[in-house]
Amino acid sequence: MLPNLVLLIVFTYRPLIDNIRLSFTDWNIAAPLANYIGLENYRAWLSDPNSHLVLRNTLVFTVATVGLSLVIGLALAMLLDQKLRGRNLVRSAIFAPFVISGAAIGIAFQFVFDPNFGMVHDLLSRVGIGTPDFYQEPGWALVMVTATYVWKNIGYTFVIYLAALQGRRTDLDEAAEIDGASAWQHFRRVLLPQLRPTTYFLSITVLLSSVQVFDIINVMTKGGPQGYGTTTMVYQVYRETFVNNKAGYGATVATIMFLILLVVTVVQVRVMDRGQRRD
Amino acid sequence: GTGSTTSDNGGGGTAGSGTIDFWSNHPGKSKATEQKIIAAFEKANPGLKVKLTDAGKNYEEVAQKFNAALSGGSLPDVVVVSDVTWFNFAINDRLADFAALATANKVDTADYVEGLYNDYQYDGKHYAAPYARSTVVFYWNKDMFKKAGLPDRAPTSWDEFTQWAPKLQSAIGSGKSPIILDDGSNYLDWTFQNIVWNYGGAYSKDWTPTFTDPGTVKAATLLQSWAKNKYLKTSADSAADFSAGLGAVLMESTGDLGGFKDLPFELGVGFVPAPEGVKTCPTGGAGVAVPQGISDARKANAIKFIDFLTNTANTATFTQATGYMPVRTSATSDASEAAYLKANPNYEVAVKQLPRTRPQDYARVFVPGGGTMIGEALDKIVAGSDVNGTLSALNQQIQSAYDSQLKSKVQK
Amino acid sequence: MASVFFDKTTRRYRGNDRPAVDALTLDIPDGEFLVLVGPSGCGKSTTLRMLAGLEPVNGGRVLIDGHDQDGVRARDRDVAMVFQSYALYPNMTAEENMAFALRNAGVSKADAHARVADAAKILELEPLLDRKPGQLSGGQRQRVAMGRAIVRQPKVFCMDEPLSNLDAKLRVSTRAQIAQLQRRLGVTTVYVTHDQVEAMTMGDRVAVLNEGVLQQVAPPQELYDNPANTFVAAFIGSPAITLFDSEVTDGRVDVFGLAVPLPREQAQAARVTVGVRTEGWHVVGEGEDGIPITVELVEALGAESFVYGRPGGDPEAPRIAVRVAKRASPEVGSQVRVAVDAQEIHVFDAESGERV
Amino acid sequence: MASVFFDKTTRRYRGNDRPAVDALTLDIPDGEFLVLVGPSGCGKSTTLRMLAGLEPVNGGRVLIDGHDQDGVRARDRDVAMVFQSYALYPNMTAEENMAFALRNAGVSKADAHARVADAAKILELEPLLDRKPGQLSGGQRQRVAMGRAIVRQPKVFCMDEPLSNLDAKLRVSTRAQIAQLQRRLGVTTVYVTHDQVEAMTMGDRVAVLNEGVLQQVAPPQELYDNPANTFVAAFIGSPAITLFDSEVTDGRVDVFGLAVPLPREQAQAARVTVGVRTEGWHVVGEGEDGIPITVELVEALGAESFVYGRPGGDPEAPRIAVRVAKRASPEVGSQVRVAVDAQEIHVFDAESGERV
Amino acid sequence: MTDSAVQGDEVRDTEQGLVDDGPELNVSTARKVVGYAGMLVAFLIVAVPLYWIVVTSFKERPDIYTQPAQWWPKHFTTKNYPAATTEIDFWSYLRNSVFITAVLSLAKIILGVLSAYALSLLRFPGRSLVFIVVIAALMVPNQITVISNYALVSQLGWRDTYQGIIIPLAGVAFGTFLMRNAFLAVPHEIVEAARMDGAGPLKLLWRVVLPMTWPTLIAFGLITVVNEWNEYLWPYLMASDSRVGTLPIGLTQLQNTDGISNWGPVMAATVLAMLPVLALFLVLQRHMIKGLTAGAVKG
Ligand SMILES: Nc1ncnc2c1ncn2[C@@H]1O[C@H](COP(=O)(O)OP(=O)(O)OP(=O)(O)O)[C@@H](O)[C@H]1O
Ligand SMILES: Nc1ncnc2c1ncn2[C@@H]1O[C@H](COP(=O)(O)OP(=O)(O)OP(=O)(O)O)[C@@H](O)[C@H]1O
Ligand SMILES: [Mg+2]
Ligand SMILES: [Mg+2]
Repeated sequence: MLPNLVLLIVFTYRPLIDNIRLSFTDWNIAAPLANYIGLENYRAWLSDPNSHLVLRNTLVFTVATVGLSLVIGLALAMLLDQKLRGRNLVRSAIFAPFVISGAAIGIAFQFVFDPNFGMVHDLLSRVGIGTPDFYQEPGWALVMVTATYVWKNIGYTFVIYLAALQGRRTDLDEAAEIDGASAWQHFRRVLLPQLRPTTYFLSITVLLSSVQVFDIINVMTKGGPQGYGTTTMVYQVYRETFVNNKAGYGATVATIMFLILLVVTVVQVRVMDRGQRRD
Repeated sequence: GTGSTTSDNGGGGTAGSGTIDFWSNHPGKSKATEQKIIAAFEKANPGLKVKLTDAGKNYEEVAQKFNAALSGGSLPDVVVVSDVTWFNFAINDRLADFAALATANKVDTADYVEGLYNDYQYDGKHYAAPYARSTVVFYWNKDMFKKAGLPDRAPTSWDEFTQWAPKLQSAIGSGKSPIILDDGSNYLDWTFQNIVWNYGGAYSKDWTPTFTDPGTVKAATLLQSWAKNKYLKTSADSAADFSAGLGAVLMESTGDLGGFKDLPFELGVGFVPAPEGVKTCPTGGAGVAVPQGISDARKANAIKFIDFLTNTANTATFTQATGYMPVRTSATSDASEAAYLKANPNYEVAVKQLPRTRPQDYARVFVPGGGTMIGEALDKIVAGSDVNGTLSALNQQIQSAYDSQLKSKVQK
Repeated sequence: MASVFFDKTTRRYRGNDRPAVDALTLDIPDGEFLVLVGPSGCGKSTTLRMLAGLEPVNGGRVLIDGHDQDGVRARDRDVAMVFQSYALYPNMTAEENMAFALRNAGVSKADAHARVADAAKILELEPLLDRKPGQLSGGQRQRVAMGRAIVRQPKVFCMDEPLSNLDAKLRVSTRAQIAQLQRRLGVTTVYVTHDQVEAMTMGDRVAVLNEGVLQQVAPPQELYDNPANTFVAAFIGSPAITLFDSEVTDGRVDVFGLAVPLPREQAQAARVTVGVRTEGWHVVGEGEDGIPITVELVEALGAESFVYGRPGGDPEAPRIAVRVAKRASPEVGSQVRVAVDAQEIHVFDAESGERV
Repeated sequence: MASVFFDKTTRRYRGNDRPAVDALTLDIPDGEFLVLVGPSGCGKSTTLRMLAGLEPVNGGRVLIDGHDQDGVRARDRDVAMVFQSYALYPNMTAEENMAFALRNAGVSKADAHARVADAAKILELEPLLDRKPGQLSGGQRQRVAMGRAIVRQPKVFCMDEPLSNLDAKLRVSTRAQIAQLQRRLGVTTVYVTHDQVEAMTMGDRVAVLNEGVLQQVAPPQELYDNPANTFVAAFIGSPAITLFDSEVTDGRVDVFGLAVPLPREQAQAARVTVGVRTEGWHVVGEGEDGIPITVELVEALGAESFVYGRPGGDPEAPRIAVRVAKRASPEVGSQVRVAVDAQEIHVFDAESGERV
Repeated sequence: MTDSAVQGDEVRDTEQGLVDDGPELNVSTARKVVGYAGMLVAFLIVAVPLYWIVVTSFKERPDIYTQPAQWWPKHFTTKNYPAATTEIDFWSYLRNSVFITAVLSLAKIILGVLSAYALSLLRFPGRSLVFIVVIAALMVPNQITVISNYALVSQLGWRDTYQGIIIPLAGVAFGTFLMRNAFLAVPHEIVEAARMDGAGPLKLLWRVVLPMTWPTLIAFGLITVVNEWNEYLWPYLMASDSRVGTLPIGLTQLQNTDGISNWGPVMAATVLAMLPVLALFLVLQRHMIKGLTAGAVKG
């Protein structure tokens, strides 16, 4: 415990605090010195119309990825929890995209979604549906990035759910069976409550990691189209800090993001721990 | 002021350790070439060693790593900087004055191609030497031009192209575009400069943004009308689309030439339109710079290495391996280079275009985030937003970015 | 509502050579209350689980109402079960646990509530309906498990030691309630227990299993009076019957020196195993014919006592358990003389253990 | 090895107003075998858990060997426990489950193996030592849980209904073995059970709890013979004692028309609750004084039977349970006449329920 | 032999080779059909893009950019693979990746399990605060930590060293959180039983709690390995070249041109980088055994 805490404090919290301090400055990433400018960065962020766009992107992207990842991940885990022939192969296939680095997936999916040579285009045109230009229309670009993210990370929710399913109490399944529960009731009233801690865990971790998605966006859209089409907060942090050199401002965005996440997560943890506490 | 995260000393690599740390992203997959040149350098300078550091997969990553080093790590001796990244380092006094160093170390800079060398000039100082440089060229699909009954050459002006566009369109059919350009997230802001300059416009004049100047507006309006008429398609990977035959014209970097092999059609390469011989060709790519924070002894070694890296012979080697522009005038007369150019006439076009190159506008390369903002606005214009409104908003954005981040520094 | 028929049903667990249930053939008519007993691990739970559809059948068949249940899911068999391990839903309150099956069957909320309330009254669970299993004591959990089954009106009840964790008083009342309920509803019931009183009083018939093999099925009193073999004789009745081998001479069997006449039909065998239950002995006075016994242990149960001792104090001899009245218990170490009741003698084949 | 003292110990669970255990004061001398009984949910398990250090104490103290155990961890109390819910380690075989504590205590592998083998013999677990809990039957699991405790030589044994899932035969033998083991080792033992026979035979003393409150602690026979109040009277003994209210006139109490003399000291009270156990009644012939009873139910347990009925068939009257000999059971619906044994009458204050 | 019996035993045997699998409910044929159909759909959705990646790695360059797309390479070639392994110092990068991933994963698993243990089964003041501190660490994007950590690590002179890459990454928030959840789900009574049996903290963890949370531990291990294997930003800042650089850094060099990307070798390298971890998954997922708490407690 202690070494872990020390590591986290030194390599995560120390930089975080540093970052908060810098959010009150006009630090240019390359500059040796920074000036204290008070809340100026915060004011700037709040009044920048792009911030609202970024916030909205982040929200849409996060909600969509969390929702889809949980639902699909659970469905797959339940499917492959059954004794079906060939499930090992399919399990591995589902896990495979998670194994590939985000950058590589981004590259591959640039291809998949390429409006001219891509697989999606190929499939759609076979059915006779026109392909939207995923790279030039902000809405579709967000759809593309979301789909890519979910596709890549489904292996994560899948594996965690699978582990939870494997560790569950089988006698309750029997009881539900005896009680004549329909598949849906069985799922809703018996299985899902047992998976509740897992679901909360996943909703928190998927949320935190999808908020921080960087690779895929950087490779596929660079935050575009039209400037902020797929820019999320973390991407904005990166862009302000390393592209626009406004490290102080980037630090501000990072701090705001941290605070939002902190609030969201503390609420989530509260709810979750209530469900888990033993009386 | 607070700034304890950042440190001013050069960190680790102590003076005269004899090892020159060269941070490169090996532009154009040049790692092997760089190693070859380094080996030759070490042979020629027995006391010196060069360490080639993988500093990233692109210029942004090199800048990121260099930034990290600036805030407390050990600095390199030589670092690759791109047309947009160098300025921020320079203005924050992180790069040594290359010209002064050259003079002090008796290195001749006169042989650098003037346009390319002057790209790194600001306020009377030079901050880098050109290294892996590219320019924009005009590519066309000869088969399509033939089909449309057009002359087998690049247009001399964009007006001329606009006249050709409907013919091209009807010849190649819908679903394909007369012209393909990058999109705003992928360097449209770079290539579009050519069109702007064609109409006498510019992104900026020195530090004053000029997006609302008539010439600029005209170019933007033209862009929008192309898009409306479906003459234009912007793409995240325009080169790939073009090479697959999805468009008749492409305006892109010379760097793509190397990739255009085995095309299913005949490729035309020409100068970008430049009415009355005005210099309208934007340059790009990267140079090599020396950090300010290292000792003089290290700087001396660094400049020695840069001189070697970009000498006539090595320029020839490098350009032939990668497809970048020769950065020295003498290189074109180098025997192997001459032979190479002869064998690759398309490539020669790019070299011949060099005298028509023009340094990029400050608004794109010097204003932090300028390129992104411009790209964003151009995306919107292509998508149909009001041209004047978008441009004047952009004008303001650039102005305020300049005011808040640069003004105080450039006027010191 | 349904008859149950086990037709040479066999269940083999992996990693276990001996079948847990071995070719069980058992016909349970509609509405019968069948009690299933046997030593721990003899296959009782397995039998119930096969009937409920929770355990695959490795051989033979299980029929409900004449229909082979192969491939029929537990859910579709309409069997209610009290699990030996309770298997309560930890996230639901006691009430929700009990109402779950009803709600699944489409019973309205109000009806379900009423039926749960009835069951809760029987099981004395009323103040606990809002608690979750984690907040209940062991016996309370067991009662919820019981309630979950009895609120239903299924084709078959399977109850696996449903009262084992209840105190005697509650057990007596619940026992009576269950029996009454079962008779009222007429639901075929298979009831596993290891409680002698339950076995003797609740069922229409009792089935005795040993190591997966059915030993005897009979009404309780008959089982007690005419056990089919020494296993059943020893298993039913507590304290257990005293068994010992003996010769038959002249139609009389030798009980530790006492010659006791046998009924004609049993008198043919040569060597037999003799069984005498606790109530088959009686203490006799000095003058009467009796076996002297050295008292080793006296168990005073309040209403009555059991005296254990060996004939003549011989440590090799089998231990005899004698039931005596409350106040009649002798001292440990003292000598008593006991006689045997000729009618109370059970005779088994010495080789096979089968009743003669 | 240790005395145990509960000193006004109280435990209150969250969300439950009434304390589960309420100011329990109980002194258990070193080496005693104390049996703890009470209705389901009365706080027995909670008492054990407080002693073991698994449950915090909300009031009072728990002392082992005179040392306040407040703040002493379960691990350091050297108490062995059989959990009502077994709590076996699912990943370990039966043998590993049993040996776990020994190995933790630094007992050598060979020694641990030998001790486990001993316990396995007592519990008839020998062929099952390699199985994991999931592969065992309910009773087998319970035996493993039992084995896990008895292999240890702790200061105190806590056993929570350790034999509830065993069949009668195995239970009798295990019971005897445990009692013997406990006496041999002299380990102070607190034993929870709801089995009357266990309660009566195993313990040195029996403590009766009701709703968290201690009712009486006494040696078993005394508890049976002199219950401190109606609760204890009704709780101990199965079938339960018959209790009814009555007037005392002239030192005699009215038992359904029969006037029965009371001992002098009890004859003072005016209105009392009278209790008569099953064996306090006896069936009398036509000529004798007796209460006519209409038989409602006959429970034939093999060795004996219980006859239930109400005086004069009056449905308002309390139901009387009468113990009769094996062959003497009357028909349901018939009339029998019973008399009461004057010595067998228990008299309690009608208000407080306390023994007079 | 009846059908249900077949399902109950034989399938189980061949599929898993497990002894501990609990009894299986009867599964109707209809349900099985639905199951297989679902499996097929899932497989296709996941596998088709994967197939695309793989098949692209076998295409010659011009065939990659064609319309309509080629589902099977017109000119099948394996030359992208040697290209991927020789254009960069593939084997050195691989060696570094394996070493760093192994050390880091091991460290993280140990630290994570111990921390989770402390946070779930030990009582100490400030426990929930520590828990929040651990989770909150998940919210800090590494873009903001790298600069500061870079400064610290290079002052220690750890640039271009394994420890420079490993130590700053070794703090584990995710695993602590995950394993804490799993530990909390272990039936209460079993932990109590172990305490009564005199098991010390380590014994309790190692012999009792971990074996019961095995599937989750495996999932944790897999995810950690994957994350460390793909970790890019930090190793990239720390490493100058293939001496300590990891595979993702090496792979980027396949694509850095100013012009057109040559996808073939990139995809080939991606496939190569994916294979070791996928193999690990195949091995480990078999140990996710069902019903580990079977028979433990009543209730
Ligand atoms: N975690 C809990 N929260 C609230 N109430 C509880 C909790 N655990 C037990 N109780 C209540 O405390 C009382 C005593 O419980 P305890 O387990 O000690 O009973 P018991 O005497 O062992 O009963 P049984 O014979 O049924 O096992 C019961 O009424 C029970 O409902
Ligand atoms: N999953 C399993 N794998 C292997 N053997 C098992 C399994 N389940 C039960 N058994 C064995 O099968 C036999 C019968 O088990 P079953 O549960 O039917 O016994 P039971 O009669 O209910 O016993 P109890 O009275 O102890 O509950 C036992 O010997 C048991 O050990
Ligand atoms: Mg059982
Ligand atoms: Mg209890």
